[in-house]
Amino acid sequence: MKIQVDYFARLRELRGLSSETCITEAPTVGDLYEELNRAHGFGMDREHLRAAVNDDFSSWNRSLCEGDRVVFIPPVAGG
Amino acid sequence: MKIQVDYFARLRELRGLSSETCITEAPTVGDLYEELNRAHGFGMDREHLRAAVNDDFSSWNRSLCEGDRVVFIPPVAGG
Amino acid sequence: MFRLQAVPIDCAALNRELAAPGAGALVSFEGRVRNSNEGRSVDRLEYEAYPGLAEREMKRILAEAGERFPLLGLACVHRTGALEIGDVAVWVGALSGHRGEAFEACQFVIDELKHRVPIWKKEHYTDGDAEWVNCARCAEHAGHRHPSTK
Amino acid sequence: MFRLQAVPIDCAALNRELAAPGAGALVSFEGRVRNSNEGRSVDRLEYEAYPGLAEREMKRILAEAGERFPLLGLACVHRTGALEIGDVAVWVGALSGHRGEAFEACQFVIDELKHRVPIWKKEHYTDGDAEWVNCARCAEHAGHRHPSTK
Repeated sequence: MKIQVDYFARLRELRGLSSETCITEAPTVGDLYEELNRAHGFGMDREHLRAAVNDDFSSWNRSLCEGDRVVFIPPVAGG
Repeated sequence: MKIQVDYFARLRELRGLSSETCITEAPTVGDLYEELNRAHGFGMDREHLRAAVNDDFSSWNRSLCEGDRVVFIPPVAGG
Repeated sequence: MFRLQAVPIDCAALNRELAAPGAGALVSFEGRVRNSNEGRSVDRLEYEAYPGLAEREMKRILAEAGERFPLLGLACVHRTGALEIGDVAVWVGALSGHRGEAFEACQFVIDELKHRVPIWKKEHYTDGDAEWVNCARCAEHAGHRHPSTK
Repeated sequence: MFRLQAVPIDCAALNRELAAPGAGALVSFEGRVRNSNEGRSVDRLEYEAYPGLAEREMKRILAEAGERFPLLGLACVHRTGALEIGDVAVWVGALSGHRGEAFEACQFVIDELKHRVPIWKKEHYTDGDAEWVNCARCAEHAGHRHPSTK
């Protein structure tokens, strides 16, 4: 399954890129994060992040679908 | 005793002038108001007004002194 | 800083002047002339101030705000004279490190101003009538409580 | 109205655009870049947004404010990119008939924005260090709680 993952802010810097296409068998958004975290060592616990799929917030246990665009959202600091 | 009385807003319109010099024997600010109210019929009860003497708020029972500048303040509505 | 002025209030310039390197928040309030008040259609307004006491009392209000809230700047300007619908009657700006105190200080100043500062507003209605705000009711009320003195 | 923009925010124009004949109160908030944060001396900032979701979430916040408060206008603009000390990072304006609801709505929008909208701030300190705000602590915290996963 192909999933697009976009990175922002600290995760973008840690990953060293803004976007990538992942080939994954992760069944859920949370599983995908754990897979990427194991691969790249973000050092950020999931409980401090939020997930978004296709430009809206998502639960961690949402099932992934081919072509989904996923973002992991570090603690925000707008304003 | 000569007292200057300045009028603003509704009291200015009711009195028909902005300022006058009163020759009065009224011992206090409150007595002066009652005297002027009897003379001109402002129709405004003292409890809805505040008094000022020499550009600061005053109690009604303040003693008047020669040359004092007195203002009776209708309910304010700034802003 | 407080001033009364008979010319339009330049809110943009006033907001710009409130600046400090440690400031993270500017909260500003513009009180504008509404086209209606308590169900009556308003055509225009007149503001009249008692300058000596208005300035003194506003300085006290600004000083009180400065004691209550850690501010980096606080200012207020009030119009006098004839105003049209949409004109700015009063501007308040509060500058601080963090937003909470800027919101509180700005609201404190405008609330206190409305209660304490000797400025009066005469509303001219579209039906041709005109009235000093707060004052008609006060006179009625006085009459109601003490009919013998009317 | 909400927008993200990489160019300076013209607060004066935005305040002027918020107008209605029934409006008696405009409360506006400018979030500016402070020269210090949590005891560290700040040199400049960078803001980064996730535009698709930032816009969607801000529209929800503005709609929620519109349900809670009787408003005549409500708008917000947030900067992205590099900002210097004193620059406006975010502007919120709330227009209403009376001041109470304008203060509440303005504060509601900026409070919710700070908690919910995917915008991030990287502080560059005068000592040459730089950090994504909220995130260093979060990573430390995560490490502290789960040292084996570090």
